[in-house]
Amino acid sequence: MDKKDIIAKIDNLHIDIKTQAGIIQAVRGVSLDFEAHKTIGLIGESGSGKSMMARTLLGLLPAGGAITSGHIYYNNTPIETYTQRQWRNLRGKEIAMIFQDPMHALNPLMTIGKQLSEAIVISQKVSWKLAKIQALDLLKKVGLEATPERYHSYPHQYSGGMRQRIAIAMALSCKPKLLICDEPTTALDVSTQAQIIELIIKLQKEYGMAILFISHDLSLVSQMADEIAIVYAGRIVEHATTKEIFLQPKHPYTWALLSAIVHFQPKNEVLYTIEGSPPLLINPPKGDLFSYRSEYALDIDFQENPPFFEVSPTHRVASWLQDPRAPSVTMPKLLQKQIQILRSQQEGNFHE
Amino acid sequence: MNNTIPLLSVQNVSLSFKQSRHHQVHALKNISFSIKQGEIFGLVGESGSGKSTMGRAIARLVTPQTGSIKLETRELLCKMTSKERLDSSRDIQMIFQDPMSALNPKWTVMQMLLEPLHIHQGKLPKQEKEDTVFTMMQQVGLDPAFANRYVHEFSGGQRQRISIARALMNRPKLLICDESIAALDLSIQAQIVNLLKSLREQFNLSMIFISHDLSMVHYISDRIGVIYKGDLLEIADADTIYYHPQHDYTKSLLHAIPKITLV
Amino acid sequence: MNVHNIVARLLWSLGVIFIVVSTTFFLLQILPGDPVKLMMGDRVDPVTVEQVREKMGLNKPIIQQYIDFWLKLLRMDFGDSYQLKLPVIDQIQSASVVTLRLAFYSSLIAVIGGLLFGVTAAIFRGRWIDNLLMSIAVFGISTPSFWFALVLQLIFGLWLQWFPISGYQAPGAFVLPAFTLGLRYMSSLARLTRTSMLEVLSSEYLLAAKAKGVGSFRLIWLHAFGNALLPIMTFIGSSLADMMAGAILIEHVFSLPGIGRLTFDSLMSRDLPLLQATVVYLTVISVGIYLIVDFLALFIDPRLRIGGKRNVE
Amino acid sequence: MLNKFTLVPKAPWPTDQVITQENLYKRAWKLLRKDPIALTSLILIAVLIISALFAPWIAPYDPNEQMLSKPLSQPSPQHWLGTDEFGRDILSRLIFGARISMSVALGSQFIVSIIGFWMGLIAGYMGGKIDRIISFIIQIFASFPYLLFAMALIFVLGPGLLNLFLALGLLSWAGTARVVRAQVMSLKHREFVDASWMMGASHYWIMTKHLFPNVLPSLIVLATMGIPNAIIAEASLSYLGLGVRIPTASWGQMIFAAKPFLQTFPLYSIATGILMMLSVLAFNLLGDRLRDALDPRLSGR
Repeated sequence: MDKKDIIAKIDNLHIDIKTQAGIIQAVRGVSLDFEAHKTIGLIGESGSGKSMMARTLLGLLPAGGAITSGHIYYNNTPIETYTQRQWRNLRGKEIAMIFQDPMHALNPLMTIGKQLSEAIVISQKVSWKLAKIQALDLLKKVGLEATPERYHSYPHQYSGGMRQRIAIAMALSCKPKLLICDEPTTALDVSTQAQIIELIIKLQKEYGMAILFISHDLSLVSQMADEIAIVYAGRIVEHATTKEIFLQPKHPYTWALLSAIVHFQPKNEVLYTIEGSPPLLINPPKGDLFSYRSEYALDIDFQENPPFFEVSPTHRVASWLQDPRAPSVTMPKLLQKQIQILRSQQEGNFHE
Repeated sequence: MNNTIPLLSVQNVSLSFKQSRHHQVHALKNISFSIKQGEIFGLVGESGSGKSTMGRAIARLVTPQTGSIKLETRELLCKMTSKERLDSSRDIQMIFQDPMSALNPKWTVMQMLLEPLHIHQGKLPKQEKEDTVFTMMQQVGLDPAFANRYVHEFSGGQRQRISIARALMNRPKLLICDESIAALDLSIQAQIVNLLKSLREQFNLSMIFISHDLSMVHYISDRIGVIYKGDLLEIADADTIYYHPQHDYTKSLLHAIPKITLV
Repeated sequence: MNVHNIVARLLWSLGVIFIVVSTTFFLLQILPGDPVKLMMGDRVDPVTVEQVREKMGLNKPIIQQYIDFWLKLLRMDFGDSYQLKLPVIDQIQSASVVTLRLAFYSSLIAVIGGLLFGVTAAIFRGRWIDNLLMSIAVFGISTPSFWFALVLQLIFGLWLQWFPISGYQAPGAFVLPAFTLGLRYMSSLARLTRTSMLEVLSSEYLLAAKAKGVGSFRLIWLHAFGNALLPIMTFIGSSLADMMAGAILIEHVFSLPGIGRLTFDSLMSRDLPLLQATVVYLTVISVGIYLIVDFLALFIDPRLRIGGKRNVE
Repeated sequence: MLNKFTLVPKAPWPTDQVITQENLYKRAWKLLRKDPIALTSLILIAVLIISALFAPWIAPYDPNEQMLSKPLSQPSPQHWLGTDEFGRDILSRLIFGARISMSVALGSQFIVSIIGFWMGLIAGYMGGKIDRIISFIIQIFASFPYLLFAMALIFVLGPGLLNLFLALGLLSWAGTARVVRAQVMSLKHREFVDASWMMGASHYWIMTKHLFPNVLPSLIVLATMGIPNAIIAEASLSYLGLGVRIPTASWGQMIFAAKPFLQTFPLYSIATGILMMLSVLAFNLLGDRLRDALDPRLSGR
C-alpha cells in the first residue's frame, strides 16, 4: 500500500484483558492503515476482538485491558504509551466514534442540545452560545429539524434511528480525521439502517475523513467500504479490496461468511456452515485458531501461525493454504456458483 | 388426519395494550391467516410491527381482545380448565430470541430437558426419561456428555439448541420461532437454520418463523406474511413476496436490504 | 409524571399515615398497666380514680375514643399529657427543635459524606483509597451507635474535653451526637453509592462521553454522578426516615431532650396522648421525607417528568 | 521430514480451555475458602455460634454468680476481663451474652427471610392489584418508626427472648420483601418463565422451581447482612432496658451497666463494645464476600 495520506496506523498490535476467568488475548497481532477518504470494513463475529481494535485507537480499553506489544501511530507519532491526559486531547478532536446501541450511547439525564454543544465546545474551544448555533446546524446536516424545542428535548424522546443521527452529529462536531463506527446500525431496523448508511456515505464525501466501519454484515459493509479486513480470534485472516473479497475470497473463514449471506442462496440448498463457535481467547493454543473449525486444516496449522501471503498488491491472506507447498483447495461449489452470479451481475452493470 | 383442515387458523385477531391511563396501543388489528400441516410460515416485520405479539398470542402468553385462534379444531382463546391447558400446551411450543434469558441459569441442561417430561409424562421411569433426553440432545447436535453442565457454560448457538431440544421433547405440532437467530453470529445462524429445516422433516413439524430479516425468512419459509403496525399487509408464497411483491411497504423493505455493491 | 400520579402518590402517603397512626392507637390500648393509676400514683382511692377516668373519657368504648381522637387530631389538638398535664403540642414543639437540629446535622454528614466517600472509592476502584474508604464504611455500619457514642464521650468529652458530653445549649453540643447518628448512615450510603457509581462508570454513554473528549472531572460529576444518584434516592429517603427514629438511642446516651427521648419517656410512663403524638409526628416526618425524595427523583430524571412522549421520526 | 502440509481432520478445541464451573454454591465456597477476610469472618462467626451454644461449658464462671468481695476488679488470672459492679465475671457474661445476641439475630432474621421472601415473591410475580396491596403493606412497615415499634411491641408482649424474635422479625421484613419483589419482577419477564408456562407448568411450579433458586443467592446475602443489624437492634433494646430481663447477661444491657464506670473502669464497656463490633463486622464482611461470590455476572460467561 503506497504512502498516501496515512492518518493512523496500527502495527502488529497485541491487547490482553485481565478478567475474573483469566487473561483474554483479545487482539493477537494486527496491522492496519487508515487513509483519508478511505473506508475500511472490519468484519468479524462476536469475541473476534474487532471492537477492541477500534477502542484502542481512542485509548478506551476496558478495565484490565492493556496493549502488551505493537504500536499505534497517529500522524506518525506512536501513541500507545499515551497518558490519559494526552489521550483526552486526541479524543473528540481528531478521532471520533459512534457506538452500536443508540439507546445507551446518550446520557439520559441531559438534553441532546447540551450534549451536542458540549462536544463542540470541547473540540472547537468556542463559547457555549456559539456552540449552540453550530449544534443546530449539525442537527440539520444529519437530517433532523433544527428547532429549539428539539434542542432542549431528552434522548428518551427519540427513536433509535434519530438517536444514532444525534450520535453522528456529535462525532462530526470536531470535523474528525478518523471516524470509528462500531456496528452503528446493528440495533436498527432495515429501513432506518439504510438511511444511516446513506448519511455516513454522504458525510464522508463532504468531510473526507477516514472511516473504520465495524460490522458482522458483509453485504452491508460492501456498500461503503473500499477495503475489507476479515477478523477471526483476534487476528486479521484476510484483507483486500471489497471486490477481491467478494470475487476471489481465499480464506476458508471468508468462504463461510460469504456462504452465510442468505439472500444470495437458492431456497432449498443446505447452507454451507462451519461447526463450533468463535473460541474464548483465554490462553489459546498456538497455531492458527481457525484450523480447529476448518475442514481444510493442515498439520502445520496446529504448530505455527500462518504469515500473510500477498495474493495481489492489495490482497493479503493469513493461511497456510496459500503456501506453495500446501495442497490446492477449492471453495465450496455452492459459493462458486454464487460468485459466478455476482460476477455476471457486475458485468451486466457495466454493459447497461 | 385429513389435510383439508389447516393446522392453525387465525381469524380476525385484534389485541391492544393499555400503555397509560388514556393511551391504547393497537398491537394487532384484525389479523387472519392459516398454516397448513408441515408448512413453515414466515412472519416478517420491523420492530414494533406486532409480529412478536402475534407469536405470543398463538402461544397464549398474551390474550387478544377479539378473534379466534384454532389449532386444528380446538379453539385456543377460550377459558380453559387446567387439564385442557395442559393438553393444548403439548402441541404448541416456542423458542425465543435471547439465548441468555431463555434458559434458567440455576438449572443444568438435564433438569431443563426433564421438565417437559415431568409435566406431561410423569409416569415414565427415570431411566427412560434420561434416555429420551440424551437422544434429543444428539438430534439437536449437542454432546450428551454435557448434560450435567450449567447453562452459562454454553455458547449462544448451543443454548439455542438446548431451547429447541426442550421445545421438541413432547413432539409438538407447531413450533413458534420468535426472532430465534437474531442474537446469534452469522455462521451460527446458518447452523441453527439448517437444524430447524432438518428437524421439520424428522418431527413432521409446522413452524412460524418470526423475524425482521426478510432474506432469512424468504430462505426458510414456504409462505410469508408481511406485517406493519399491527396490519397484515400481504400474504403469499416466499418467492412471490421476495421477487414480485405487491404492497409498497414490502417493496420498501426489500429495497432496504443491503445488496452487495462492488463499485 | 402527570398530575394523576402526583395525586395518587399523595393519597398513598396519607393512607400510610392513617394506617400507622390507627395501628398505634389500638396497639397502645392493649399496653399493660393502667395509665390513670400510674398517673395518679397508687395511694389514691379507687373512687377518685374512676372520676378522673370519667372526666378523661377513658371509659367510653374504644371506637368512640378512636373517633374522638381523630376529630381532635384534625384540629391539631393532641390533648394534655398525663404526667405533666401540659398541652402535648408544646412538648412536641420544644422537643422537635432539638431532634430536627440533630437530624439536620447528622443527615448532612450522612448524605454528603456518604456520596463523597462512595464516588471517590468508585473512581479509585481497587486502589488503596478505595480499600481505606470501604473499610471505614464497613466499620461504620458495624459499630453499635450507642456504644460508639459512649466511646466518643470518653475520648473527646472526658479526656480531651473538646466537646460537651450532654446538654444541647453549649456550643459544639451537637457534634458528637450528630457524628454518631450520621456515621452509620454515611457508611451504608457510601457502600451503595460506590456500587451504583461503578455500574454507571461501565455504561456505554459514559464511554461515548469519554470518546467525545470530556474531561475526567466533568465526566464524573456531570455525566456519571446524576445517573448514579437515581437508584439510591429511595435508600437516602429510607435512611433519613430511619434516622428520625434512630435518634431515640443517641438522645438517650447524650441526654438530649428530643422527640426520641420524649417517645421513650412517654412509653415508660404510659403517657398515651404524648406517645400517640410523637408517633404521629415521626410518621408524618418519615412519609414526608419519602415524598420529598420522590419529588427530587422526579426533578432529576426527565424520563419520569416528561414520560415517553416519542416525537415520531 | 513429515510433510507438514497434509490435510488433517479438525482437532477438537483443547478441553481444558473450556471453563467448567460446577454448582454456583460449590464455586462460591471455593472462592470464599481462598479469601483471607472471608475465612477469618467465617472462623469468628463459628467461634461465636459455638460459644453461644456451649456457653455453660465454656464460660469459666456462672454469669450471675456475684462475688461481692471484689467488684470492678482489674483483669487477673482468674478473671481475664475482670469483674463488674456486682463482682460477676465479665468474660462469662460476655459468652452468655453471645447466646442472647446470636439467638435473637438468627431467629429474627429467619422470620424476616420467610416473610420477606413470600411477600416479595407473590407481589413481584402476581403483579396488578395484589402487588399494589402488598407494596402498600411494605410501605407501611417501612414507615413505622422502627425502634419505637420494637419497644411498643415488647412492651405489649413483655420482655423475653421469643418476644424479641417476633418484634425484630415482624418489623424488619420490609427491606427483604422490597429486594425480592424487584428481583422477581425482573425475572418474571425472562423468557425461561414463559417457556415453562407454555410447557404447562403451574404458577406454583414456576415460583418454587424457577424463581426461588434465582432469588436464593440474594436472600442469603440479605440474611447475612440482616443478622448484624438485628444484633445491634437487640443490643439497643436491651440498652434501653427493654431486652431480656435482668440479670440475664446481654451485651446491650452490659454496656448500659458499664456506663457509670466509663472513666474509672473503661475496660468493662470497651471489651463488650469491641466484641459486639467484631461479631457484627464478621457478618458484614462475610455478607460482602458472599454477594461477590454469588454474583451471577461473575459466573455467567
